[in-house]
Amino acid sequence: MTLATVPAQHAPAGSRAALSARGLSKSFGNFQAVNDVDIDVHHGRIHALIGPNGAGKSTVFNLLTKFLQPTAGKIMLGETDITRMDPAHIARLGVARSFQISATFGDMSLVDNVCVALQRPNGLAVQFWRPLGSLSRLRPRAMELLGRVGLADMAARRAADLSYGRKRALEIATTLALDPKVLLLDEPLAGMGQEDVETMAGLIADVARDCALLMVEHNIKVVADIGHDITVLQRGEILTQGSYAEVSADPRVREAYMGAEDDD
Amino acid sequence: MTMILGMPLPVLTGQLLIGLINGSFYALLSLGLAVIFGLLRVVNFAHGAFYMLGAFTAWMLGQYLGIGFWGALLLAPLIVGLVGAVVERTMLRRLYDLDHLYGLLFTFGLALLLEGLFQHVYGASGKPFSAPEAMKGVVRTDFVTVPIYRGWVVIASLVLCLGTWALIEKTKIGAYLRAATEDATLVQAFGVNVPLLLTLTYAFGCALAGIAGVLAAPVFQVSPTMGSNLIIIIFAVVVVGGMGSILGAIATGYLLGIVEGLTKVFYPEAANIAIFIIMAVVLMLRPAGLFGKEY
Amino acid sequence: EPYRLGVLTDMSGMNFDLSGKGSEVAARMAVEDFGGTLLGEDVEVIVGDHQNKPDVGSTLARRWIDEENVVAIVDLPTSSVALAVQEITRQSDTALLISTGGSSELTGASCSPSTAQWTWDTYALANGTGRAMTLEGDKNWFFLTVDYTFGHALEADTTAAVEAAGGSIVGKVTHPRETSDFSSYLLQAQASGADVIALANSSGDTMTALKQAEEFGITAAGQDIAGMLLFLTDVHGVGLEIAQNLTLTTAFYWDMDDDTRAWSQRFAERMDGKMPTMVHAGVYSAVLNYLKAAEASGQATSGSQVMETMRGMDIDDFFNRNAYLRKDGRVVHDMYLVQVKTPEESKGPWDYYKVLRTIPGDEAFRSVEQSACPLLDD
Amino acid sequence: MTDGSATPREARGPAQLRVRGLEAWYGESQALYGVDLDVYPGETVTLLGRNGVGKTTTLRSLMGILRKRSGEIDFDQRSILRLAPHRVAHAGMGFVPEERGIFASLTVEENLLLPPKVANSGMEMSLDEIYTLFPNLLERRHSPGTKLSGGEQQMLAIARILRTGVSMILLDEPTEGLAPVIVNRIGEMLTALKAHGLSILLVEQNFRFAARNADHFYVMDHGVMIDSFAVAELPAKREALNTALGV
Amino acid sequence: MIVAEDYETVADSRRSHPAQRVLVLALIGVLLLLPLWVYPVLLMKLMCFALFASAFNLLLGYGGLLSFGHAAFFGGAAYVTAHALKVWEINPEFAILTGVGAALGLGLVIGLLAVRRQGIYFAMVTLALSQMFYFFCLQAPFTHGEDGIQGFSRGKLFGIVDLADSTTLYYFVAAMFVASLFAIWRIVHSPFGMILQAVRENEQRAISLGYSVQRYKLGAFVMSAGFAGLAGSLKALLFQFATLTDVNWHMSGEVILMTLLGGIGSIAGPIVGAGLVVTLQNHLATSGFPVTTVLGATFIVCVLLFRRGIVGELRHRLPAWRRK
Ligand SMILES: Nc1ncnc2c1ncn2[C@@H]1O[C@H](COP(=O)(O)OP(=O)(O)OP(=O)(O)O)[C@@H](O)[C@H]1O
Ligand SMILES: Nc1ncnc2c1ncn2[C@@H]1O[C@H](COP(=O)(O)OP(=O)(O)OP(=O)(O)O)[C@@H](O)[C@H]1O
Ligand SMILES: [Mg+2]
Ligand SMILES: [Mg+2]
Repeated sequence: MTLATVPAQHAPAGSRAALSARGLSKSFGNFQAVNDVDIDVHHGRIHALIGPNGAGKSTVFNLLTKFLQPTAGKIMLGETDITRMDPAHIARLGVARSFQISATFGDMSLVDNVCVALQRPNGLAVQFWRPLGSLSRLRPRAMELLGRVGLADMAARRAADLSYGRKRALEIATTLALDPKVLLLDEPLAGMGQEDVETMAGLIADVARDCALLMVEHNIKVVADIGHDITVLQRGEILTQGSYAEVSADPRVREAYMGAEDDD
Repeated sequence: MTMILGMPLPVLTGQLLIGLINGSFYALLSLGLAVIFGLLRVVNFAHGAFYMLGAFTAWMLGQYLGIGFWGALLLAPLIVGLVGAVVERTMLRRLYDLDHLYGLLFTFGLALLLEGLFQHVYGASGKPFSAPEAMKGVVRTDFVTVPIYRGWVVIASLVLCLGTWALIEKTKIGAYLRAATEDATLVQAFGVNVPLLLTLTYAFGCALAGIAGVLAAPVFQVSPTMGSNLIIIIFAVVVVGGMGSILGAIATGYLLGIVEGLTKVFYPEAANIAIFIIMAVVLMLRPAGLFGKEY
Repeated sequence: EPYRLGVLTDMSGMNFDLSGKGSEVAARMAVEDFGGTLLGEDVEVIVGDHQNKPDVGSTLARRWIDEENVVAIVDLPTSSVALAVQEITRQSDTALLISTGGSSELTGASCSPSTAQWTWDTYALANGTGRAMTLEGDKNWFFLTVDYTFGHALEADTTAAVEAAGGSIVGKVTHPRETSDFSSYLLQAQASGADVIALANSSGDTMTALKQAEEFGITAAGQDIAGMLLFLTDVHGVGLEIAQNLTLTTAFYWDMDDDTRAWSQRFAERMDGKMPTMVHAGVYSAVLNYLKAAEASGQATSGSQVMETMRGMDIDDFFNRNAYLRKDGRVVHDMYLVQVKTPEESKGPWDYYKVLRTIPGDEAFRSVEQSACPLLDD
Repeated sequence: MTDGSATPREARGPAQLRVRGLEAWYGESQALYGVDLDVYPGETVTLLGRNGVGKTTTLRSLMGILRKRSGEIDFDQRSILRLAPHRVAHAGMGFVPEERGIFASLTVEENLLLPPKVANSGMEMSLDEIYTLFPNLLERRHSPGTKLSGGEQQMLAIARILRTGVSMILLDEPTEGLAPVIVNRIGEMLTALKAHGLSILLVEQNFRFAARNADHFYVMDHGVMIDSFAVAELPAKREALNTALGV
Repeated sequence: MIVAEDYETVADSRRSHPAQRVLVLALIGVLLLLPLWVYPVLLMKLMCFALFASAFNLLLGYGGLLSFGHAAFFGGAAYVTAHALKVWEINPEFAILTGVGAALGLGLVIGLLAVRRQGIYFAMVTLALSQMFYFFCLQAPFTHGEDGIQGFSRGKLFGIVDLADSTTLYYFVAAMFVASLFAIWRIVHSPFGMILQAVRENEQRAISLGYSVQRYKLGAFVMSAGFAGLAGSLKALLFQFATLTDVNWHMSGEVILMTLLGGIGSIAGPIVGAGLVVTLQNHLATSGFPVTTVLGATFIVCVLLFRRGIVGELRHRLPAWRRK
């Protein structure tokens, strides 16, 4: 099986990263979960963050989106320093994220789930005096997004009734609705069936053309196929960075993460 | 006479001690509330009613069976605990799978029902109840005046609080209970008889309120509304301490008792509000409460 | 259609013991004693529980008046409800016979020509106790005052009476309503060295304070305690052990003479042996006298005319001594300063008071000059 | 439903777990429509199927966590359909849920020690053995359970059951979200458990992992079993599986 | 999440059916004619409480926040309106505006503190803060303690229309009532209402979509406080008094009962519930049953057996009602 491989263009030299962090650190009490991490995510490129469980990948995500407050370090979104902003504000600046444990609006239909995400970018967030009909212009787009993740035929179901894998797909559709400048996906493919993995990976590769994309993923095959830049994290620190070929050749990475990956 | 902050020393130390005594009741009640909340995720609005039930049971035991204070101290909490167990078994447990707020609403109704019933049967002005003969009288020294009975209450409540804390934080039962709070089904799937555990917990929390009621009977008027006046203060104590934190409930109970006692000296008009002001401040600075953790 | 008397009371709340069911019984007794008919029509007693909510009380009162031919509304515990209902009866000119409601406002600035405040008011209790006790020799007073309008009014009235009688105020402390612990306040009161500690608060607070005063051995150490607002049922509630030696003012005590005993026995038979409080006796007396006055005035629809007739009547009975109805609605009658017996002195249940002195009505109640009632102006 | 390898399996004696005609409902909506399933002693059985076909629901029904169901469930020749979940556990069945179910208010070690010993199958591990198997847990043993990373939590969830002495484990997607090294380690662990004689009912999306570890396979679709075959038949089934699962 | 089990999702009611419009118009018609048969004061009282419960439901049913302190806004506004009418002697419309303004202000203060917490914590914090406000009202001289503010005239609306006549007052109250309900309905079924529901469902997710959830919750809280205040002001105008009962926490409990009894999360639920509780209170007043006990028992039965409330149960039982 093969995936539509995106040609790996190199980041234009000297181009500013869409999202970058310097010296990012986070400790929980005495425990140093993330230590002095530098990371750059460029427009049009997929940056994969991999590493053993507990390496601090989700924590880095939470720091970048300010769901956690870094103990040290600086985060820049293009020219803007976002180190001190609150998470909703950062989201409004165009940084969208998904959650490792899926987060959906359980009691709402799938299409409403996506509509909610579409409302703010379309300037329909605080109008308590306008009828709901004003939202109907968002529906075609919402349906389109659901279609992209293969959920169009269940658009009217309650999100809470979905199986685990489909919730993850919904979550991605919702995230895409923000038309983000920077997209952060935490294990987007976890819990998906093999077939869906392929579609979804294709989708991610597709989306990444128009934004900067950082993802955490344990599915090495997908990472190899669509990732441009790879950062390997171990015990909160960067073990190595580079292309998949470079990184996977590193014996430290093989030992810490991939194990004796058999190639059947 | 030594003066501190414009107060004679005996008055000041006296107030501190009295604050501690009130704190004992706060601690005991908020402890029970915290145990029930911590493990069942039910805000037991009926806690004040169970406290009242404890006091009334003590009175009834004396009135109809001639059982004295010490007997009542033993029996009344058992009876209150039993009532709690029945309530849990027959009604409360149907609400566990629902939003926690339904537990609050249910116990609110229960509180109204119990208070209404007692008011209907025994009237509003309450019943007399006195301390055991051996504990009457006052200790007077240069710095304090303490009724003996109250001194005893402080000690009893300390012992109960620490005992409960040890039971929950230091034993396996405690671990089951804490785990069951988060995912009762799973704990049950591990082979623990969770339904029984929950019944016992609710009964235990209610029994704690019952003990507080018996202890309070000689100090406060035994009346149907004695608990409803207290319950909101206890809520504030639990919020300040950090919901579900056993230690937080105990420490904050004593602390607020003392703070309240001091307000009564320096600015009595604000004594009722003091607790709420503290609560507001704590909420602004530490939304999870003094001892609370944010998960 | 029969004439109806509506007993509007508290059947489920904190006034249940002192008024509640007993008020209903007393009203029924009065109607029976009167013969059960008024101006040739039957008289019926109906009862409403206002739940201490003014809106429930006033909605009910309105319905009674408009739809159920209620000619007089009786009892009215809780001053906010009493004031609200008084507005309604003033508009419809219905007789309002207040026995439990004790706010001085009812016959003060808010007075109404169709109202009679029968039994007591806060002024009378405060003033009666303050004056009488000071005359008995308790010169130095310390106040424990509940911190809202009611408590401040009680305190002010008592202070005036104490000072007029030659006493002085040595200190005071205000406490919030529904305080569960009075020990700090009591210690301050004790430290003040006053002769009397006056409890300017009401039922629940008063009882807790009494209980804790006993606990701290305050009375044992020689200070007197005066309750500004206490009913017989309150004393029954705390028990003699705790209430003993407490001094207070009351409009009625069942064990004063043969008349009071005879009526009270009849009452107790219908109330499982509970003796009447002053408001129960007041309800009886108010209803009976109202019926007499209505009969005499030849009509029952205009409350103010019935009251006018009553003003010309002799309204003395076992409850009212030297009584008359004033223009502001105040029924002026003798009050009594009583002391609570010790457990040793008491011969049985409900044997609680010994009468210290009789306070003549004109001395006990607010004078016409002091009243803010506009009806007194003309 | 085909059962190609009936003879060798049944030669092992009576099935340890025997399920016939299991139906289950979430409220009004039916999720299982007559599921048949056998697990023989010491066997590792894998349940395959796309998202939302009812794999998790099957496990929850077996454990008795999902109460609204009908059919036959026999465990060690005893019906457990009517038993409360804690009784099922005492019959010797252990459960590792999909969402892991790590307790936030307990430390890692408390989480480990939480499940009581329910049976004496001789397969229980000591704490030391567990820590040797999962050194990450040793390192973080005093942190609150949910402060572990997703993968660490998964290890903890499995490790927790190993102490209790159950004779059968229901494992719901144990490799979900795990790094390849850890997946390998869990594979080794399953082999070790099997060597101990434990029976395992595994729900898996990771087909490669399942293929390496299982003796027998079931395939589910829309709440029914559509296929059942032994590991030996796997090569022959590849094509069919490809269409059924998109493997 | 505390919602009626068959919660009317925003999407369901997106299109208002023509039949619904006819029904609403018919109901308004009935409202206009009702004083011909029913006692107007009772009707007005019902409307005040129905509005109060609807305001409460705006927060609970659609925002998922259970406030145990709504009496503060209801009673607080009643006090301010009463004071404005009695002491400042301003026109009733301004008195009501001041009352609502006070409720909004109080809502902002209490809301700022309370929205930091969720669920049960939120309930307890609002309870405690409103109790603090109760003590303030008890002690502040302008409320006249136990007596309350009593005996003022209703004044002339815009200086022209005399409200002393209860039929005139009735139409004024009815107009305010219908307008407020429409406003609440509009808020719930608006883009804002949609986000509010999303926040209720999953706060973290809503944040990650760029919504400042605290502001949405605060917004809903303040709006709810404002409508509760309007209900309180109207009640003060109607009865011509404002007393402690309306700021007491029992009132907060009662409004919860009304909403729960009628059905959470629908427009009709709180109205039905309020009607029932008020009627029940009036009826029990002369029945000889102990009121608190009966209310307590009703509460328990509702929570255990009829969580959907009357309206919710009806909808559930009569499938024809909820045409798809
Ligand atoms: N709590 C629930 N309430 C209602 N329906 C549910 C619930 N949980 C699952 N379902 C439905 O039951 C069906 C089976 O779900 P189940 O979770 O068993 O699937 P699964 O095979 O485990 O899928 P996955 O691989 O995605 O975990 C699905 O259609 C799902 O939508
Ligand atoms: N809130 C927290 N408090 C304390 N420790 C934490 C907290 N969140 C994460 N940790 C710890 O920080 C480390 C990194 O966790 P993180 O969730 O970032 O790992 P991860 O790389 O995403 O792992 P996985 O691939 O398993 O999801 C873990 O050891 C975890 O226990
Ligand atoms: Mg992670
Ligand atoms: Mg599953």
